[in-house]
Amino acid sequence: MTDLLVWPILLPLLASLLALVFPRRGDWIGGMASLAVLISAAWLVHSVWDNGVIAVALGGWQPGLGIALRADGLSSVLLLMVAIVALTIGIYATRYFDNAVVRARFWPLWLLLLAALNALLLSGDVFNLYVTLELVGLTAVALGALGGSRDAIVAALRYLTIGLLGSMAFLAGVVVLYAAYGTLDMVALASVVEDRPATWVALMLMTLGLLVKSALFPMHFWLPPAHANAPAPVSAALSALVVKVAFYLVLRLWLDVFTVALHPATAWMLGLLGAVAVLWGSYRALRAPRLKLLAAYSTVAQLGYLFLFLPLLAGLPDGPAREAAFGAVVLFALTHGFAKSALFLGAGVIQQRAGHDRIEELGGTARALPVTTFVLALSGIALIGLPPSGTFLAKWQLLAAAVETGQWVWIPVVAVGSLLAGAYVFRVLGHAFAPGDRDGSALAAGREELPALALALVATVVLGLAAGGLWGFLDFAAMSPGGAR
Amino acid sequence: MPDVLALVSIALAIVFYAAGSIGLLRLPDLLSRLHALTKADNLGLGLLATGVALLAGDLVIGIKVLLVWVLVLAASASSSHLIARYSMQAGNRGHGE
Amino acid sequence: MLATTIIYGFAGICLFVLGLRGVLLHTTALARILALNVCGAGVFLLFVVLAYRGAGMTPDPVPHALVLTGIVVAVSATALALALARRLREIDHD
Amino acid sequence: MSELLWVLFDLVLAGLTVGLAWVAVATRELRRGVLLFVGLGLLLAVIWARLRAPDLALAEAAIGAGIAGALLIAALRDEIGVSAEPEDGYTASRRLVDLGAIGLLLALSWGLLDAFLLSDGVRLAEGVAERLGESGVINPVTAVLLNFRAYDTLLELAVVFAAVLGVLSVGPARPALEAGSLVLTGLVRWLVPILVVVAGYLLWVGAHAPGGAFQAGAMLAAVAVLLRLGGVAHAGLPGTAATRWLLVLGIGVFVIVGLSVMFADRAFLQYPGDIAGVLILVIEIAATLSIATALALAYLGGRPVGWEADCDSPQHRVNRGAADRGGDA
Repeated sequence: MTDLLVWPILLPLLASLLALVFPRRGDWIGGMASLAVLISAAWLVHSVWDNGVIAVALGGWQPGLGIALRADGLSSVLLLMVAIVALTIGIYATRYFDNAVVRARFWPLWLLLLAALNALLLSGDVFNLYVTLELVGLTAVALGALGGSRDAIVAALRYLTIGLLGSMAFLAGVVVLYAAYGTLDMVALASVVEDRPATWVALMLMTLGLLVKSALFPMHFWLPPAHANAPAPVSAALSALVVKVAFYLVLRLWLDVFTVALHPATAWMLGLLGAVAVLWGSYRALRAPRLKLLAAYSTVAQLGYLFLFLPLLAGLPDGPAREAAFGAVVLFALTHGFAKSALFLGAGVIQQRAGHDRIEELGGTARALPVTTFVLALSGIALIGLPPSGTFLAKWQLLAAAVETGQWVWIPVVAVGSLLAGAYVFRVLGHAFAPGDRDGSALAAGREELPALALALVATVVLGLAAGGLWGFLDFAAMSPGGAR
Repeated sequence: MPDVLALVSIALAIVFYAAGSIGLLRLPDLLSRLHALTKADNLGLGLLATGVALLAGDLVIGIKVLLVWVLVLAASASSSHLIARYSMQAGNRGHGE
Repeated sequence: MLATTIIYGFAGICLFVLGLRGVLLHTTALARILALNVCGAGVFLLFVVLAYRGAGMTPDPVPHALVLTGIVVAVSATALALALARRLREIDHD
Repeated sequence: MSELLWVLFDLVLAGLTVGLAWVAVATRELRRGVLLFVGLGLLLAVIWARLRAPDLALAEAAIGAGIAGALLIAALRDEIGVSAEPEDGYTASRRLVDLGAIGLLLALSWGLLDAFLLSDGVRLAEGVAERLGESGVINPVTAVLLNFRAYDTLLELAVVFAAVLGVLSVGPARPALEAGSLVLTGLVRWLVPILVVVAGYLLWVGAHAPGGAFQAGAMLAAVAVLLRLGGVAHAGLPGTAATRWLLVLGIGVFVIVGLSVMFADRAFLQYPGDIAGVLILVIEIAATLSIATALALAYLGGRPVGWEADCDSPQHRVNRGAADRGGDA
């Protein structure tokens, strides 16, 4: 059963090799591999549901000397999201890249990114995390540069530099941890860390590195150009998955490994940055001239919400309220993952049909591309946080936790952020429904529009309705200090 | 006795290295700098290698060290030649750079 | 603590910080890549200092293996960054 | 040598390294920065030797200074006439960065000092020494790299693979150099076989002494660099299909070995004790070839001629020009 853990990593890795060697079979190899990853991820979720945390000591060496892979509720549910989103984006990509040569460049990198994301989510070792972070970073940069335009290359180069800087900071934190505690295994670390300077400095360096990678304000500046200039399927993955796993690591480190060093003041500071990110990102999204740029700034804002949860989690005592808040942050991350990838795919369809994605000139889109316009509307609902989307429930829990802990200051932030989100979503829809001189078939191309529609429906309807099950599932996640892991 | 020989050899190597470095810094033009550098360093490295081989007192290590020296000789001779040739092609035929 | 540990440890910290500062202050791609490599070298030096346990003891091999991994990762990232920088220059010259 | 002399030596070496790094990072002239950086790599190799890390000294000299230096120097040629931007005075943002740098310096010193005070200094060293006998090799660094933490090394190969995929997708390779002078071609002809032998030696010796796949791979890549400098356009790489196979060989063999032991009711990468040494050697040989190929392609700086000739079916070839401009509309 523990073998389950290696498949989500090895399947896409092997497929990536095959896709390079057999460049003309890329679609087939990629599709099969994505499907297999989805099955293995679902299987993994199923066995975590049955058995709780699963771990495997790679090479048979005891973790510490060797490296362990671990899956709990949090990592397996994110893994499932990655698998679903990746499969859907993959289907879309076979149509989006209409040129066989570009597709031959896309598939090996894409499958490698999938392997890297899964490896990061399952890793139980802090140095191994550094390697997976680099792997995610390099593949994401290479994919982002696939478009080949000057803007895309400039953005990719900046993304790479900043990302490497973040990894270096993370690695410096790993040095301090190893110097102090003599182990790299996360469970072993969780049981020995003490609340003292070495831990604080390590945590500061690692968090700084991850904040850069998860683009928290004011380290968000690299994100909008990188996400807006990449090809649409890549933008979708960057916004929905790549920044998300960096945030996952922040959660993991703070709530699971370094619980003893989690001081309310630090959590407040991150929450404050999150609040600024919500307001600033939403404002910039409202002012964005292009649809993909809007989506990218909206990512900055939505990541801000995730960080708002940190001071709340730090302020809540163990118990149902804390579990509810934890479930909410995961639900928020999941919903955003689906909604944002749907939005980017929709934007890609529009960009390819119209030749541009300037919001002011979207007139006629609703008539020419009704399904895509519906996708924009659905993902907009999730981004604003209207019922029945998962975001609605998550924001509800966020507000409840703010009341419970007396942290009233976040409530206006959420309110203003949601209003701004409503404004930018309706700005897009307003232009899309405006009359224009374009027309077309009701369904532009099934392989393009249906994947986006599926993602948007998951974000708005499925996650909202299935949220109850999620809360039950995350019980397995180690939420108490010291952790059940 | 070998130890004394080795130390003398290493000390001589240091003298050559120092001379080569001073030459690199003080001589007026490219060609004479190259001259100072390669001559002094090749001999210096040779003496150093001899010293190290004597200290190690092992034939196999001695042969390896000798091989290193020969490779460095080949590399430094060819690279100096390339630098000089490039500089001639670029129009420098003597003093100045 | 050994004098060697303190001396090279501080040198490692200096390299890390110098590199970091260089990345933030430079704007040319190549200069930033150089600075990143210096930054990485600093972290590697810290790892090796951790491994060193004095003249009479065998060093801890784990940090050595980690640094070997790190060196290869750094050179890979450098290669990708240089390829991107070159592409950018080509686009600008056309 | 007395204790004090060693301290003096350490101070000089560390001081030189920091000084060199300072100048390399601060200089406005890129050419100077790159050359100083290569020098820095060599100094680091000396430090690794001083701190009793001979495996790293080899790797640093071959990869950190050697291959990275070759990549940077080749990049310099692309940027002729470009200098790092002039530094315009002491602006507010500069001051902020400097302040942050000093803060980071103090914080890191504080954290590490505390860490050293807390730790007993043993860490994982004893654990490795205890289990070394079961690893199949005698060199403890190789044991960590290819057995205890083999998974890290697998992902590291994936990082190399990712970087080279990126390089290949960014653009075409640099145009080849014209054939070099007689002395250069002569030297290349002379050195190539020696380097190949050295690479084989490093690979073989890695099991019990400093060396291994990464050092050997870098050595083979150095052969490619030399060939390219000597005017050989393909730098010794075989045809497109073979090169692709070489690229994936390392990861492929690694994963296949890991999975085959897993199907024999063990954990992934849990080699049986009696054949661990052989399996490690097989993995290392494959990894060496892949690393060398990847680094050679990285040195070419992009797709070799004809790299994508077989990517599309014949009727689509007409659209080739469009492909090179990328897929984004």
